[in-house]
Amino acid sequence: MSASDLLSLLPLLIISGSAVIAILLVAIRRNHRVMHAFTVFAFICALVALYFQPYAVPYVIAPLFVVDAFALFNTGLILLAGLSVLFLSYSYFEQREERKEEYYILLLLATVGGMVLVISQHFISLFLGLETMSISLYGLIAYLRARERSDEAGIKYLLLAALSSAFLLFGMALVYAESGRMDFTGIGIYLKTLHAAPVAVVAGFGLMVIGVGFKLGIVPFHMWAPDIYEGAPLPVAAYIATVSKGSMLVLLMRFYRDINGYEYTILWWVFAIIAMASMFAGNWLALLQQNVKRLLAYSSIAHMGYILIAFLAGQEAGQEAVIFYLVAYVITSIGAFGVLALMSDEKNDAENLEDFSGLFWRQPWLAAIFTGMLLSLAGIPLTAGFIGKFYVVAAGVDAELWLLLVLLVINSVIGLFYYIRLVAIMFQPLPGPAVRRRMPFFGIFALSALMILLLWLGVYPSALITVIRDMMLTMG
Amino acid sequence: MILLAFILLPILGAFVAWLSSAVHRSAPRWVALLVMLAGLVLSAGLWWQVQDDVYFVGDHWLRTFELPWMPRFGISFSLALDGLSLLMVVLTFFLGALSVMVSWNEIKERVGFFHFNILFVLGGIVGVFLTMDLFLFYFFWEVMLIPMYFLIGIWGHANRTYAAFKFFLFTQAGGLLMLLSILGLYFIHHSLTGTFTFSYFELLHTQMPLEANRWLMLGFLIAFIVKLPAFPFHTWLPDAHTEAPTAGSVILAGLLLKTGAYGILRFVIPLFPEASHYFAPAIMLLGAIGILYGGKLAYAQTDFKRLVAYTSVSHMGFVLVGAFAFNALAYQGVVMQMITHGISTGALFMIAGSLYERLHTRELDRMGGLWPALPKMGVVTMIFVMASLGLPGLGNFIAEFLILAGSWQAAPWITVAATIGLVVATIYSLRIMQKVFFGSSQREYTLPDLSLREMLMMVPLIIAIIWLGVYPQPVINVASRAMPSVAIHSSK
Amino acid sequence: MNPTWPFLVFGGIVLVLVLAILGLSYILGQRHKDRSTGEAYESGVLSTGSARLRFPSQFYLVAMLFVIFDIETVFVVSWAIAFGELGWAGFIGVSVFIFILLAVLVYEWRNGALDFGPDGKKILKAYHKMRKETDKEAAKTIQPKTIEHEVVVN
Amino acid sequence: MEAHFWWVIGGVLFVLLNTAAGLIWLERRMLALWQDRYGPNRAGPLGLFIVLADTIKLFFKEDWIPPFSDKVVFVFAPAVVVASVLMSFAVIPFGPNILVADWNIGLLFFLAMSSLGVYSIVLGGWASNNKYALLGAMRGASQMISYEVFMGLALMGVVLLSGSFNLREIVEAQRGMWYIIPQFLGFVIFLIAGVAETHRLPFDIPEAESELVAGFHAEYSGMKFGMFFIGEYLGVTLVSSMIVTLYFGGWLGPAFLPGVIWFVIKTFVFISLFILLRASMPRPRYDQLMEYGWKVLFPLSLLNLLVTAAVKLILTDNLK
Amino acid sequence: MEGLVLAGILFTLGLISMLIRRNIIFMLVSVEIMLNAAGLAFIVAAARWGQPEGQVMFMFILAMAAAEVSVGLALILQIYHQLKTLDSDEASKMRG
Repeated sequence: MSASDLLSLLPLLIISGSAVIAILLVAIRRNHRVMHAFTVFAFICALVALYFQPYAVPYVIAPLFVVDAFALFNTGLILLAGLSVLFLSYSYFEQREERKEEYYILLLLATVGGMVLVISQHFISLFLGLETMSISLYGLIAYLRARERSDEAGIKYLLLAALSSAFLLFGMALVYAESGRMDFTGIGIYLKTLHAAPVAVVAGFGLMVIGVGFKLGIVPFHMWAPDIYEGAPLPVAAYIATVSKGSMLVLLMRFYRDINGYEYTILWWVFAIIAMASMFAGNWLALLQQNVKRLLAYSSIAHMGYILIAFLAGQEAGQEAVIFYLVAYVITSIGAFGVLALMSDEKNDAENLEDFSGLFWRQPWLAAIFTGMLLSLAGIPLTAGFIGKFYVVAAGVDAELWLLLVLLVINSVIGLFYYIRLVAIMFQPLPGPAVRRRMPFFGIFALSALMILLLWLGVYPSALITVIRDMMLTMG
Repeated sequence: MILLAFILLPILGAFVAWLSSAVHRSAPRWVALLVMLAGLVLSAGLWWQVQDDVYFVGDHWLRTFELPWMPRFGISFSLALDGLSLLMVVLTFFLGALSVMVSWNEIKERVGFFHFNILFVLGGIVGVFLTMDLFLFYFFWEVMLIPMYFLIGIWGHANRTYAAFKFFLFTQAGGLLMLLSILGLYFIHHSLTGTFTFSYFELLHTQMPLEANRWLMLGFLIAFIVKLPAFPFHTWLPDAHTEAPTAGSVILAGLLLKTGAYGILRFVIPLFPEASHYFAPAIMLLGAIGILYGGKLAYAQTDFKRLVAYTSVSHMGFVLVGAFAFNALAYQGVVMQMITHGISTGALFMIAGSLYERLHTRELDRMGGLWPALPKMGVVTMIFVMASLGLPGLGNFIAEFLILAGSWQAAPWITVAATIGLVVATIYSLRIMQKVFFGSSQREYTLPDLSLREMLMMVPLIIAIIWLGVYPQPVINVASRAMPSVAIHSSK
Repeated sequence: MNPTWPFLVFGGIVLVLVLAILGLSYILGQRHKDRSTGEAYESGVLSTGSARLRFPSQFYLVAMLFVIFDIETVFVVSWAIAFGELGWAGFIGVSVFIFILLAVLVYEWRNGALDFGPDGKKILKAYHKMRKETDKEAAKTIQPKTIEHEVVVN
Repeated sequence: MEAHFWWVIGGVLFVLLNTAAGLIWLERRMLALWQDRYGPNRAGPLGLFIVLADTIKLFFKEDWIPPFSDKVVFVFAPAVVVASVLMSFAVIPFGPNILVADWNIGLLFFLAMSSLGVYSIVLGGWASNNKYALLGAMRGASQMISYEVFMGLALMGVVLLSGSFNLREIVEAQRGMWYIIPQFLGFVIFLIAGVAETHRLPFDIPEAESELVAGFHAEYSGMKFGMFFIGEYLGVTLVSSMIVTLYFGGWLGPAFLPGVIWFVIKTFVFISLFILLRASMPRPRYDQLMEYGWKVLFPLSLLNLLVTAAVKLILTDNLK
Repeated sequence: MEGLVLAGILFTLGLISMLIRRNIIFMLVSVEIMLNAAGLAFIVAAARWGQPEGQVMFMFILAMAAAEVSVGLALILQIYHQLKTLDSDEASKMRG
């Protein structure tokens, strides 16, 4: 580890270091406010450090990590997502009686995991990042001990995540046993040398798909998603929906590129079928939901399906589309969950449809934001979601995946049903007189920022697009 | 630049109106009205300017405006205005101003948000009429939807939620299909020329294989005839019109439907000439069916607004017939029809609205014998009913006459059917008068006649419809500026 | 060099030995049956209730501590054996590692994870709280706090 | 070569078993000495035959298996402790070439075996289906597993210095200096942990007569009880010989005696230290023991590790 | 290779018992079995190529498994307190 290595890992080091410091802080004296402030500070420091990273040239820290533009961009995404989740968390946990401080430690650790995933180019770092994230997520999901649903969600996630990582590991072991390499590029080279991938490697990839698919929450590995979203504290749900899925997706992209997986039609079809299944299952099941959290969970499954289409489109257009959609999706999900989080009170979360009836006349600003987020999920213009979906469709048409595209269109129409239904509920006239709750400053601030970002990306996405393009070009 | 102003004026005005509701309850109304009038003045002024150079020849784009937007996709914020768009913009602001006035007393709650939506939807419509970039077009196409959804869904009548939902889904589905075909066109053009662009002017000259041409054309066509609406896709319209507040109905009937017609004229025919010729007979048939079927259903209605809604299905049938007749006469007729129908139907909806204000019902059976009570309203209604049945001397007559004359050359039989439609129109129109104003009244009404505000709304409409009927030349002139884009294709 | 068979032989003999002892005592041992032969010996008191006691979750905590820190020794071991090659770099690495461990230890310490056995102050506080509550609603009796943290072992 | 190994195996086992048996006598005598009384002095010279008598008695006692117990487990629990302790002797070098298994993972093997010892207690206490036994078992388990951690960490100091897990090599590496000098802290920790591991007095929490009747082996009688007993004495021997091997240069010593003798002498010193401890120390409370371990020994062992490493590195740098 | 086969068998056994067991603790145990099977596979692979990487991986797997178990036990305690059952079917309240 030379100095420059450490320098290039600075954001990661900052976050992980501050996790340790946070532990000590809690040990010294429990104080929710202090912890929150400190964590926010840590994230901001990391972002600053990230800002000063040399952007263009890929920097390899053999054998585990590679810090290239792609990694940096996504690190930034993770950090920003984490930051906004933080802003939403304070008020949410302040009104609950459990010990609040550990939440921030776990959040930091989970973020560390995500950041490692994003820069890893080796099975070991993959595994480490993944598990660091998962294990802190167990804690986060089950954080509100008083709620039994929370524990249930925690244990479910734990068992299934462990199961999936077992699959992932076994798959990696098979690949390793066959190729003798654990770094992605190495495996790629090995696969180049032979004409057809040996059965062990194919089996290994298959098992790995299971592991990855679980983390992405795509059909048929999606059963956990709704329960977890329902049971977990809302900020955590937002975090899972964005950071955990996002970082896994990024890793998948890197791995796929390094082993140039686009050459293997089997894999392609596997993912294609998964994409279709996810779209339909997600949307259809979302139609049936009466619980907003579960609805969002299913819709997130569907969105992963959309992203997979772009992913399958391949080429640079497809990859750009994936990243852009990811950004839009992150903004939107955090926004949506954030609204829920701000609406929740001490005892239970705002998750039933009736909690939202006439919201617009009680909390116009909140309702407006939620509407914006839902419309973005539905892919209506003026929102980032629209540009994202357009990007995906464009990539799809470019690669001539007509079947997938038609399904996409059908599904977005299905999606409209439940998104618009929710919007309609919010605009229903009030049953009673409007009682307004004071909204915490931080939360509203974060949400407004997200909203502005959403509209900005929806109206003038060129800036982001160019950034993503440059990044992809540096990736080569 | 002025084109940008046309779009920004309502959209910015929307936000101002919303915020201004904090100042005073009726502040939004004034803001909206001023914005609309300003737009009207501006557009009329533009019209006046181009009046001067009636006889210039060459490219028919009166004004253009271009800004790079998403270079990565070759998307640019490009606006252009020709005679057609000009007329449509003028109409938009005209009806916009009226729809603000008509909801002056009707809308009592959430005034700010209401006017926000009105202005926003109008902004979207203006955008649709002006943009010459297909992506931007789709963008505005969708922007129109959401506020309209709210207009219906929040301020509408009994089962507004359902109506709004239906409206939204129909148009949205159509829109997505259009998006697909836009993208298809985009990539075909790229594969041919190697440049990514959504620019209308570029795409105009893509020589694509016949197969693709037809599929893409269908994509566009469906989106537009859903909006229009033509026969199989019209079911959303009656619900939406009936449930919407008066202003909403006016905008729907007067403007939103026109976007469909406009889309056909502007995009379908020029972009896919071969395909349009290929499908023309089928489409004209649809149009004819729409005319008759709409008329029949209109006759069967007992709900005033619902009746008027179906009449517009019938009238839009004429547009479809004319548009695919491919000749100058029919084309001018279509333009005329779009305008006159906007005016007359808008007026009828306003009357329905003010009747509802007075009687709190839309049921024709619960009305009748109102003439003694409301003579002024009776006169006004009479005029517009006559207009909608195409009485000579009123705008609609010119429009429908031109369309029929044009389509006669193209498809005589369909023309015959359409002409029968005129008869049907006469029947249901007279039925309105008969049911509402004549006949025996159930009880003695003592109702206030048209107020000053209502007269202020009606008089301009009457003037417009009569003027269009007596001296349509200016409109036809301006419209004929846009002729070439169609005339080219009609010359085979 | 060092063949494996001696070890196997050794193991075998040990096994045989142990079994032999058990077997012998079984064979040679006397038998008798008396009134209270079959009873559990709890220092002469007749045993009541199940012997499957509920245990403070403290014991589970110990188990977790052990698991975590024993695993951590695994890493230390692997460092120790490669100590020569790694040199200062390894030393820095492992000291960071150990520092983190110490941080965790401090955390656990402060949070009372290392306080085994009863904490007099806490019990007193819980008792007073209980008294207050019982005074409030004399009807309802409240279980003392400690029982919550217990679980049946099986 | 073959023959040599046979001799070694036989010898080791023979000596061990006799030591274990003999310790019964030795302990009782010494305790008596320190407590100023006679102790066993009837059977044979100095009451030496008491061992024999005890053995015979144990064999002929009723082999009672409680009807309410989990029988299979109940029977095998005592076997486990004896077997595991005996096995770990396989890697201990009693002399330059008196060694059953000369492995490069000797130390790890020792650790593994000593952690197996926990099972015998837990299973025994569990299977007895007796309140006291269960309490004892739980206590014993938590005590032993906790101290295992510190034991392992303490040993690492030695590994750092010798750079090997092979006990023979470790002994060889002490030719220059016994590790007791550089690793004094480690030695202390290991000693304490060793006492706790063998749950000998003063750390005999699991069987604490005065509070738990007889703890985990309350229901045991006859030879099965005897095996727990033997296991304990073997454990004492094992820990002592490990101490000798790791910190006191194993068989090394002035040449006028063969290595084995040195080894035995050193070992016996520590065995008697164990007995002295028993004679002189009061038993701490369970929570005191645990807290002492986690709050004192654990940080100390880590500290010891780091300091040792740093010093060694500095020295090696200076040598270069 | 037979090492891999053994690992595969272990893995399958773990999977099966994971699927048929209903007691949460046993489910946890069977997951651990699967993890260790994967670890074994890694060691076999490492032995095959004579590389340390596989063994390093195994250590990490070990650590991760340990962390998982400790978190899992804590959760299970909680669940037992609240639901007084460890049967996964009874414990699973969330539906839909």
